[in-house]
Amino acid sequence: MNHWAEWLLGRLDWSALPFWDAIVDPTTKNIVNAIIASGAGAMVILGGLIAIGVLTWTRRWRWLWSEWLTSPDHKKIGIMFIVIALVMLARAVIEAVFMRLQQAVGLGGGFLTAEHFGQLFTTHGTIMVFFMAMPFLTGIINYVMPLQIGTRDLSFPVMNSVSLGLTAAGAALVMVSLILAPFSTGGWSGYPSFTESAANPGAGVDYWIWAVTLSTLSSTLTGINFAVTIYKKRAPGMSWFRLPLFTWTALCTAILMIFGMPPLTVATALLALDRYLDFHFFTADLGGNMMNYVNLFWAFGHPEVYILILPAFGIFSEIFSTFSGKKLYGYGALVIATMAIAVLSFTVWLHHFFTMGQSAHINAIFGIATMLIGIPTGVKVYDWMLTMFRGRIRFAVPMIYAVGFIILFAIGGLTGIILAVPSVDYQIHNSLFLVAHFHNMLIPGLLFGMLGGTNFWFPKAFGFRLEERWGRRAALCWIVGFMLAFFPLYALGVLGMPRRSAAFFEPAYLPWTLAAAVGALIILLAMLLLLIQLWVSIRDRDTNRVPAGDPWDGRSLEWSVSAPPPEYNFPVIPEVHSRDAYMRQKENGRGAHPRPDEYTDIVMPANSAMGPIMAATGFLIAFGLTWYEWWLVAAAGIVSLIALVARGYVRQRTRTIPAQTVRREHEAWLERVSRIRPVSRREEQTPANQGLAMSPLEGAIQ
Amino acid sequence: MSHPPVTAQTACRYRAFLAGLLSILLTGCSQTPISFLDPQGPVATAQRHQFGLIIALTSIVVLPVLILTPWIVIRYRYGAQSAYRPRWGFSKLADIAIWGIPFLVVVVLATVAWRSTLALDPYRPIQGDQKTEPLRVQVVGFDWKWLFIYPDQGIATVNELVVPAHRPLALELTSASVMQGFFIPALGSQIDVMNRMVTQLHLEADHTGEFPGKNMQYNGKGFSHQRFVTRVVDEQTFHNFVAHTGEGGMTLDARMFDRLMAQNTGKTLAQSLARADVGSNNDGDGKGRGDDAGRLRFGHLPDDLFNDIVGHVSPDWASIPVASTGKANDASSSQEARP
Amino acid sequence: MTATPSRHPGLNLGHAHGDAHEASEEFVFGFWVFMMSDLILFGLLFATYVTMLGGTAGGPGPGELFELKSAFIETMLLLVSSFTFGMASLALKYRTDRKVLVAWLLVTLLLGLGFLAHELYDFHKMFTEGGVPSRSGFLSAFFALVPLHGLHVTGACIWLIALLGQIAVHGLDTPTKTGLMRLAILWHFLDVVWIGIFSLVYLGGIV
Amino acid sequence: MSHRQLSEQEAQEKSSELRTYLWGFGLALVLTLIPFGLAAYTQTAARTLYIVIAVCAVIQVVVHFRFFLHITLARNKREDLQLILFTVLILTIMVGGTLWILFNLYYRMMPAMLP
Ligand code: HEA
Ligand code: HEA
Ligand code: CUA
Ligand SMILES: [Cu+2]
Repeated sequence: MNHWAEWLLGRLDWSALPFWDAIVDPTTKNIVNAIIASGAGAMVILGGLIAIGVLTWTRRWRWLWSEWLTSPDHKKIGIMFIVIALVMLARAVIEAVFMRLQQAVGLGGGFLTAEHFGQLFTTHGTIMVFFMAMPFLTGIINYVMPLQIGTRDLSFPVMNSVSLGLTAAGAALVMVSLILAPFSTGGWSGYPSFTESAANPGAGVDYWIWAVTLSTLSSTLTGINFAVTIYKKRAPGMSWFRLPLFTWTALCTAILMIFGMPPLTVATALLALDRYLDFHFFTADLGGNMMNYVNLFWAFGHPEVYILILPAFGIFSEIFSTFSGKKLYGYGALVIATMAIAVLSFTVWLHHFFTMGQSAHINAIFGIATMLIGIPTGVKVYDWMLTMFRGRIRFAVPMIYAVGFIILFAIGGLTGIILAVPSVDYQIHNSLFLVAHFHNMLIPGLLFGMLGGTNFWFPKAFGFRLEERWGRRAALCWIVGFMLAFFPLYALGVLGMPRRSAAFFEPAYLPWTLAAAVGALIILLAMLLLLIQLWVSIRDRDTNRVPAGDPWDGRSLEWSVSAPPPEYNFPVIPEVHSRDAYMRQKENGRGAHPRPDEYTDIVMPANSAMGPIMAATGFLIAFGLTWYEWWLVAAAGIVSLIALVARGYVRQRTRTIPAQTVRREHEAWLERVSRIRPVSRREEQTPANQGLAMSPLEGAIQ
Repeated sequence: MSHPPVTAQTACRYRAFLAGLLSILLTGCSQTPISFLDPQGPVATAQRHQFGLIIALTSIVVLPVLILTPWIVIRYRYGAQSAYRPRWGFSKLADIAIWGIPFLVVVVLATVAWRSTLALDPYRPIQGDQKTEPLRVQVVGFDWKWLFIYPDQGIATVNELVVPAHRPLALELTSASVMQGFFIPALGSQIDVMNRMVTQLHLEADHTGEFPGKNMQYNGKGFSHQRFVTRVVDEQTFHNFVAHTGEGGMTLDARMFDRLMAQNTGKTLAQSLARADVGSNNDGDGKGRGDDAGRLRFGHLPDDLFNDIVGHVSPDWASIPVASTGKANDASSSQEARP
Repeated sequence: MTATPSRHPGLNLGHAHGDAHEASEEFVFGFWVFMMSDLILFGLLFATYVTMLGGTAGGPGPGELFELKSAFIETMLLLVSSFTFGMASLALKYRTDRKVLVAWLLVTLLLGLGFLAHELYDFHKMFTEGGVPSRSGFLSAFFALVPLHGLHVTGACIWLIALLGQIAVHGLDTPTKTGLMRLAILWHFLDVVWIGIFSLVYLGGIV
Repeated sequence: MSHRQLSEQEAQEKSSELRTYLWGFGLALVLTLIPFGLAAYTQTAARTLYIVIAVCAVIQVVVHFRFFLHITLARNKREDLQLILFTVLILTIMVGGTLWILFNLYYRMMPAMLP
């Protein structure tokens, strides 16, 4: 009996329940923590149940399966990526607020146990990077990039769905760790030998390893997919130097994914070998050493932070030129700078471990290489400023994020440069100064980028604009909240407060941690305002519809199709004659929506269950490995292998949409558009804006 | 010389002002020097200087962004009557400036970084006034406390580093556990300590006083409690400290070593010693700097303990002088001098 | 002048294959990109191996464990299999019947399996001599690098079997053709990685 | 029907491609045999041997790419070459950097790991 249970459950037992500590050792602190942890676990279960309930109630299972889960459509996959990102974000944000509250009362202790705090910063960092930022940017690129280059889908649509599945599996694994605890306490960087089984025998680190591994596999596949698509599927005439800037950054991001992910795969794989098969890569004894891990991790980690920021740069480039009603300043320089950043990002990883003891020459050389990145980044910043210069700047929500970004990002860059000087880094490494630096890049950079991008492209994806006033309030709260939450951390850092501290003992820190907590609460408020914005927008969707598809007087091809776009994106693949292809089309004689001469049958990829299958088996393999349930690993492994082989035998891989249908749909839309009144930019935020822009020059000038 | 070369005079004045302002702002309410903004040694002083200098230099290219962006945004807002050039997308002059100026700034920054990094290499000995030999201390990071071995004095302490002012310090460091980061902000650089490896750190203190030290690299539950006090004293007090510890300190024998290897903070270790009636020689006031620092002092320890820890070899317990083994562990701390 | 302008880099089907030739453009390029990502992975494992050379921890080192002759035989097996896969590619490109193609593929498969068997036998011998990964950092690095290559070869063999099955079921249609193109690249690539292993690990270890 | 009807041109191409494979096989064989022979059967000095091994390995890699994988310098499609060269660049940075950093670290803090 017992034997069977062991075989079945591996090392999973009662102690995995989040409230177990409080039962074994009911101190006040343990009870408080158990309540918090169980509450979180209960939320996950509740959320799952509600989702299942709603689906069953509304009889949407079949719809979910055939319209979404098995769909190879890049637009739907993009949206699903973003949904994952938002769900995970909700958790990571709550964790962030808990950490700030803990440190606000952390003088001498606080209310969280050290163990719990360790799990908080680890899951927060891991989720934010791998399960919030990566899916978010992957989702946006997925949605927008094919539309921008004038194609109907990615090169490998089913692989795209598998990427989604792997990310979903990793995210699910992290969520399950709330119910069957604990997660790792080793930070998002997971340094051994702390994460070796000698110091951390439990399941926590294994959760982390497999969640991260699933995410890296997903990102590698995504990178390949994006790169091949941009190389091979551009519309006729879309030469390299006509690509919209966002697509350029997507390409560089893809390249960074392809070459930046392997070091992490190696690092986590070797760590897993150490933990599971008693290898000795990073252990202290028998010839191992953990410096190898540190080196490998950051050989990934640094390119990773540029994976996170480059798409945001691309989004801001589109926003600046669109809302300044002006051509992008220095297109060529922006492209070169993007590529320079991508290549340079492979040459600086050592700056994350200046204090490990290598020679001063090595430190200095990597420090200087790091500073070099400041040059192309600076060029970008100034190019954006010059794009606004002599423009007509409209303060739509995306633009507020963009302006907030440019100022705050410059400050974060400055602190990055400070960290890049090794002799100064010896003082502030691993302090809250570092934490302030990277949040200063990640929130105004990445997160504002994603938020700006969402406000920008939302009408394209869903057919109606997001509400403006609540959006503005949210954006302002974001900017203020960010400054209040993170600028104090710079001060705490130079005062020597270590990162990852559950408690501190310097009264001098207290005012700053209190201020930061207030900031975090304002951010929470901003988050609330975002939800209100979303709700109000959905409520008023009928007044804010933009069926003609071009609410902002856009410049690139995605604005030339209806909102939301048809599943085949373009009834006829457009021909491109210049940069800012759609703007050119609008300025030229043939008008914004020329009637195509002829329609042809369109071949689209057919649905495939590979994505969900890989998601399920990936999750089960990872779960089994985490808890030592070997039968589960073997079973799920065999199923996924069979699925892969079987997929090779499938021949029904495409589906044809007859020219007739395409014609009917497109002509109906053109008909509808012809009845819409074009608006000038003054009316941009009014219900009059139905997505048809007045001829550019008239419309932009008042 | 331990100060890195000073560059422009103006930048220097600027950073003095800036650093002064920052230190008042940041450390105003704390008497103990907890940060390099209130430096107590040449390394930290140089770092404060460099900190200001880097900010000043980088501001040359960052301030324009902070100032010009709001100006552009207001001036060219929709509805203002300023010039509108929708097709303007390139200017040679502007491009030269936005590539050139940052490039020049980076060249200067790189020079500064190169020189300061070589000057402040933690492995590089500090030349004090030539007469004094550096004081050698061997540091071992345990979960979650620090052991300081004075190889030339034959004594050791836990969570308390006592050093004379104006004498260079040569630290050799290792970890008996996972990776940790050894750091005394007021004196200078931090350095990682790792199992089976020996890193080096050179510091010097200019003033007497008590400065907090800490671990910067997360290593589990006790992480934020892994703190120690650096007591910088005058030469005479240091001699007394050495003498008293040598006589009255406890013995670091195999049992004690096991206690050190176990996962506990200095405080719980000291408490458990008191409970076990081994006797701790914690200072009378117990609370060093507002909390139980968990300090211990050892007068007797095996030879070459540090290298045995590094090499994962069992220490040579037999080398501890036999006479003192028995009695030392219950010797109370009362006789110990507190400078 | 190259006779048939290739649609995509490297190995090519040629225009005569129409559809398959077109379709392979994206497939083959995509697979190249994947191979390059994989190459980085191997490169890092090579680097790790070199940095772990000093970590024998008193256990057996390269000189005591490696057998040059046996590694040489494995090298030959792989090299010949690369050649036979080349012949298969030619048959695919220029012939319409499947017999020759399938024959070459079968020979290749046998060589691949022979390589694997030999490698496993080698590992077994190392194990009996105390060369187990848990013995030292050096052996860990060895057993991460070389078996990973072996795993790739295993994967390639499985894929080859699956493709033979596809040929049997569906004949030489576009998906099987593009599949064979990609497998060819993988196969040659694995041989390239093995050159590194043979030179660095075996030859370099014994010197 | 064993052969597809090959045009004159195709037939030529075929035999030239066959020659390519044969050349590649022959060269690879020689480049394997040289270092193996030297290492297994002679007493060549270690230093020379390392150099020979390294040189032969690099040439053989190029041979495989050229003769088996058909990577050429032809002008028409260069994505493959660009891709491979970029990979080599990144590999050099990562592998070179790793070796440099780690051996420096060993030298400074754990000399036992130096070979
Ligand atoms: C993308 C990355 C990211 C983001 C966004 C954040 C956001 C935040 N982080 Fe995080 N953080 C990390 C990455 C990130 N962090 C990493 C990598 C670590 C290191 C972990 C480690 O030590 O290993 C860390 C560590 C870390 C710590 C630990 C510090 C320490 O070591 O002592 C703290 C403490 O307070 C903290 C706080 C916060 C706060 C308050 C926010 C808040 O700003 C969060 C607020 C966010 C929101 C409120 C979301 C906004 C909402 C949307 C975008 C969705 C809306 C969209 C639509 C409606 C369409 N972070
Ligand atoms: C989106 C994410 C992102 C971005 C874009 C950056 C950008 C930069 N980062 Fe940051 N960084 C992180 C995320 C990011 N970083 C994270 C997550 C960590 C910590 C991980 C961890 O430990 O958990 C980190 C850590 C980190 C360190 C390690 C510190 C330590 O551990 O002690 C260093 C050190 O050099 C550094 C430097 C830089 C520099 C120089 C840039 C540059 O790219 C900045 C360039 C930008 C500018 C300079 C501003 C704009 C330019 C101008 C206005 C004009 C031109 C300016 C000059 C010529 C100077 N970062
Ligand atoms: Cu890590 Cu030495
Ligand atoms: Cu970095």
